[in-house]
Amino acid sequence: MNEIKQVKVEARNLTKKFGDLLVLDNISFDVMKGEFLCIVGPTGCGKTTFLNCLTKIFDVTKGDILVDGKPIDCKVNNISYILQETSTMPWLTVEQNIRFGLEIKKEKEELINERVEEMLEIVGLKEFRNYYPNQLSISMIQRTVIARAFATYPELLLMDEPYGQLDIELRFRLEDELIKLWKKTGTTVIFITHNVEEAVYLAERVMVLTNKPTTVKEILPCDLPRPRDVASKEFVELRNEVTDLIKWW
Amino acid sequence: MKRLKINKFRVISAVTLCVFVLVWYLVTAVFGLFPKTMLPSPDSVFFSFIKKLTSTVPDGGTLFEHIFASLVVALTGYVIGVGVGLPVGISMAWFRPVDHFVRPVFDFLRTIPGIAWIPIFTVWLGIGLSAKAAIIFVGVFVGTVVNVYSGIKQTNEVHIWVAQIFGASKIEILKRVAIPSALPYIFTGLRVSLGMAWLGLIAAELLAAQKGLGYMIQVARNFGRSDLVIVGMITIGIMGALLTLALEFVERRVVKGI
Amino acid sequence: MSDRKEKTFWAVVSLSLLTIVWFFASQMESMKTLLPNPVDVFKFLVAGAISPIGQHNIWGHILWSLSRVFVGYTLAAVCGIVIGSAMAWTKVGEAIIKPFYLLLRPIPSIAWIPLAILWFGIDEKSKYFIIFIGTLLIIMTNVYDGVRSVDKNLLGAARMLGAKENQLFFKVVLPSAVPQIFSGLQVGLGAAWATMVAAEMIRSSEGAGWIIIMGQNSVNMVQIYAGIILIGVVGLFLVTAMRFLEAKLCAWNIRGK
Amino acid sequence: MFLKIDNINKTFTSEAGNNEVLKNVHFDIKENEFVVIFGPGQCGKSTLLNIIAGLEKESSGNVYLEDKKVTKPGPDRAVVYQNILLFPWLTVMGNVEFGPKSRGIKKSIRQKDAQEYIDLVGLNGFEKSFPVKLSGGMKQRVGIARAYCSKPKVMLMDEPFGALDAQTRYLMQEEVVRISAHEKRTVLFVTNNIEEAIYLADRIIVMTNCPSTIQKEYVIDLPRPRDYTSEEFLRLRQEISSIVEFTR
Repeated sequence: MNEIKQVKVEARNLTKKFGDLLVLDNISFDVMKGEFLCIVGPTGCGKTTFLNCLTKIFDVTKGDILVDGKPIDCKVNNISYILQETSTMPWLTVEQNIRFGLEIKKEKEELINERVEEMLEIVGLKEFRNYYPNQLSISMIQRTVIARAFATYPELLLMDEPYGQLDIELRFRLEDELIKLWKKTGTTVIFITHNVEEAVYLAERVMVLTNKPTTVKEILPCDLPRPRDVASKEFVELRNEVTDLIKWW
Repeated sequence: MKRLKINKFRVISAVTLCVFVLVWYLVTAVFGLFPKTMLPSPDSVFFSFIKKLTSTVPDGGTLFEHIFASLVVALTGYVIGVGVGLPVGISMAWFRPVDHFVRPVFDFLRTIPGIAWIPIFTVWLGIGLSAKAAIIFVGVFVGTVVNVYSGIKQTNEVHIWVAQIFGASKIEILKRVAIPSALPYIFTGLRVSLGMAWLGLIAAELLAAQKGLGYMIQVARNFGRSDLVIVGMITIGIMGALLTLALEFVERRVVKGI
Repeated sequence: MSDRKEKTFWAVVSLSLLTIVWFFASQMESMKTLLPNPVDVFKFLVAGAISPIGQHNIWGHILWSLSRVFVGYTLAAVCGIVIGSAMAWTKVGEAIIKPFYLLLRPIPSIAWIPLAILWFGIDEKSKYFIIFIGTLLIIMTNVYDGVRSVDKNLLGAARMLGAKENQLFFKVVLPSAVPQIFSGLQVGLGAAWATMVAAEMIRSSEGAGWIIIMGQNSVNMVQIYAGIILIGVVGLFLVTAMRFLEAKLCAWNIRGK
Repeated sequence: MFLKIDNINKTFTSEAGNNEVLKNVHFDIKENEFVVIFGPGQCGKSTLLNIIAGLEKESSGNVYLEDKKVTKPGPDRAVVYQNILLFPWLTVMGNVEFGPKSRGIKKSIRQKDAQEYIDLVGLNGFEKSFPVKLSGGMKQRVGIARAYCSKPKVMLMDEPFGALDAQTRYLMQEEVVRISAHEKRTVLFVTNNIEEAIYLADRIIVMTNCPSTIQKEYVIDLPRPRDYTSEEFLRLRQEISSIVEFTR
C-alpha cells in the first residue's frame, strides 16, 4: 500500500426526510479509491435508504454526493449495484442478464461478448448460460448477479446485504470469491451488511451507523492480514468491538 | 400403489359422467318427465348436432357459417380492443400525468358492462359488424387495461433500481424492465379479455344479429328447439375453450423464465 | 393521506373535463342525433328520481335490479363456496365435480339465457338462474384455487399443535383461503351485475337494464345515457362496498403490499 | 430413556433416483436436556426433526418418546420453524392459544395460560396484533410462545433463527437461554451456526452432510450465560470447526 490514496466518493452532510420522518441525519464521510468499505448498523436503521440516496434513487433532502469531485450521476459514472433480494431479471437467461448493464451503457457488440465470456468463466456458469434464473439454484443466481455487476468494470460497486439470505457455507464461498474479484479489478466497494462477522472479514474499514435517525457513529480501520481467520483472537476482539458499538438492547 | 389410486379417481369421474348422461336419458327419452321444448334427450342433441353441420333450418345458416360469422366479429373486436388497450394501460401505469387524467374516467367506465352500450352502438353504427365489434371492444379494452396496468405497476422496484444505476432512462426502463416483467399479467389480460370478447359477442348476437352462434340459439329458442339451443351452447363453449388454448400456446412460446 | 386528497382532486378534474368535452361535442351539428346534451341527461335523472319512468321511479328500478342480483348472487356465493371447497379438499369430490366444472366453465353466462327462458319462462326465476350460473363458476374457481393453495406446512403446524383432522378444514384451510374467496366474491359481484343488465335488456318490464332498452325502443338517447350512467354508478357503489367489507374482514391480510 | 432415536434411516425416492439423507442415526436424549444438532449444508437435519415430529416417515428405525413409539404428529411434541408458520388470520393471542383450543380447553383457562407465555417471551401488549404487523424477531417469539403453550414434552426447533438478521439472532439466543432456564423442557435444536450451537447446547451432536450420520458428540459444560470470546468458547469453536469440512 505505498501508492497515495485518492478520495473516490465524498458524502457531504447527507440528510434525508420522508415527510416529517428524519431518516438520515447529516452524514459525511469519504471513501478512498479502490477501498473496501463495510457499513454496519442496527436492524432497520435505514441502511438501504442510505445506499439508495448515494445513487440518487431517492433524492436526498440536503447534502451532496461527489464522485471524483463531481456530483454523482448514474448516466455518467459507471456504478453497479448488488442487492439482497434476487435481482436477476427472471425473463432473461444468465447470459442476457450479464449483458444487461453493458447493453444499457450501449457498449460495442464485440466488447459485450468478450466481457460476457470473461464473466461466465470467472463465476463458473459457462454451461448454464442459456438457463433462466428459475431453473438455477440460489447460489448460481447470486453468481449471475455478481457477474452482471462486474461485467461493466464498475468504478464503484455498491452491495446491500448481498448474502443475507444464503446459507452459511455458500456465504463463505461467495465472500472469498468477492475478495478475489475486488483485488483483481481494483474497484471501489461499499458493502452494507448487518452481519458483523462478515463486515470484519471483508472490510478495510468498517463504518458503524446509529439507529434512526441514522448518523455515523464511528469508522474503524480493519487491517488484519488476509486470508482472515474468523476464530483468531484479534478477529474476535475486533468483531466484539464493532458488536458493542451497534448493540441497542 | 400411487398409480392405482389415480386410476380410482379417474374411474369415479367417468362413472359420474356416465350416470349423468344415463339419468338425463332416462328422464327424457324413457320416462318423458320433461317436454321436448324444455329438455331434449341426449341422443336427440347428438343427432341435431350432426344434422346442423349441413342444415340451414331454422335460422338460415349451417353451424359452420354461424361459427365463422361469430369468429369474424369476435376477433375484429378483440384485436382492436387489445391494440388500443395495451398502449393505454402501459402509459397509464408508467406516466403519472396520464394516470391522473385517465384513471378516474376509466374507473367509472369500467363499471359499465359492455352489454349496456348495445343501444348506443346500434344507434351510432347500425346493427352490422362494426356495432357488435364495438361492444366486444369495450369489454376487451377494459380487461386488457386493468391487467396490463396492474402488471406494469407491480414491476419489482429492485429491477428498476438495477437498471437505473446502470444509467437507463425512463423509457429504456419501461422497454427493458417493466414490459418484459409484466408479460405474465399482459397474457392474463389477453386471456381474460378473450373470455370477455366471447361473452360480449353472444350478448350482441342475442340482441341484434342475423348470423352467428348467439343468433342461432336465440332463433332456436323462439322455435322451442331446446336441442338446438344446447347444440349452440356446447359449440360456444368448445369454441371459447379452443381460442383460450390457442392463446395459451402462444403464451408458452413467448413468456419464458417467469 | 395527502395521497388520497390528490387522487380525489384529479378524479374531480378529469371527470369534469370529460363532462365539458361531452357538452361541447353534443353542441356540434353532426352529433345531434348521437350524443344528447349532458345537462338533459342530468335533468332526466333528477326527474326520474321523483316521478316514475314506466312503472317505477329510478329508485324502484334500482331496487328491482338489486333484488335480482341479490337472490342469484347469494345463492351462487353459498353454492360456490360449498361446492368449490368440496372439489378442492376431497379427492372424491374433485373426481365427481371437476368434469362438470370443466365442461360448464367455457360457456359464457349469457349463452344460458335462451335455455333459461325455455326452462323457467320469462319471469324472475330465469333471471335468478342466469345470474346464479354466471357467478357460480367464477366464485367456484377462486374458492378452488384458494383452498388448494393452502400452505401444507401450516397444516403440519396445526397438526403438531394437536388439531384433529376434522378440525383442519375449518380452522386452517378455510381461513387461509379467505382472501382469495373474497376476491372471487368481488369479481363475481361485478359479473352478477353485468349479467343482470343483459338479462333485463333481453326480457323485463323494470330495472336498470330495462331503462336502457326502453330508451332504445322509443329512440330516446337521453334515457339511454341516463340508464348507462345509472348502471355505472350502482356498479361503482357495489365495488366500493365490497372493498370496504374486505378491509374489515381481512385486516390480517394486507393486500397489494 | 426419555427420547430415543433408534437407528433411523431415510431415503427419498423420486424419478431422479434415490437420495439417501439419513444413515444409521442413533442417539438418546435425557429429560430436560438441551441438545443441538449441528451440521453443514441442507441435508438431513430437518428431515430428522420432521421424523421425530411425526410429519415424515422414516425408511427404517424407530423413534420412542417415553418408551412409546412415535407414529404421527401430536401435542406431546412442538415444533418451532425457521419460516415461523404463524396463522396469519389469527392474532398473537389466537396463535398462542391455538393448541389448547383445538384440544377443547376452556377459554378462561387457556387464555390465562397463553397470556403467561406471551409475557414470558416479552410480547406483553401485542396480544391483539396480527402477524403482518410484527417484525421477524417478534414473530419468532410468538412461535416460541405457541410451542410452549401447547405444553409439549419435547421442543423441536428447526433453525428457528436462520431467517433473522445477526443482531436479532444474538438477542434471540439470549432469550432462548433465559426462557429455557425459566421453563425447563427437553429441547432438540437444529442449526448450522457453530456459535449458536456452543452458546445454547448442553450437548452438541455434529452431523455430516449427505447422507447425514453422527460424526461426533460434544458435551458443553460452560456456565451460562456464555461469553463468545472466552478462551474456552474459542477453543471449542476451533475444535468443532476443524472436524467440519466447510469452514474457512
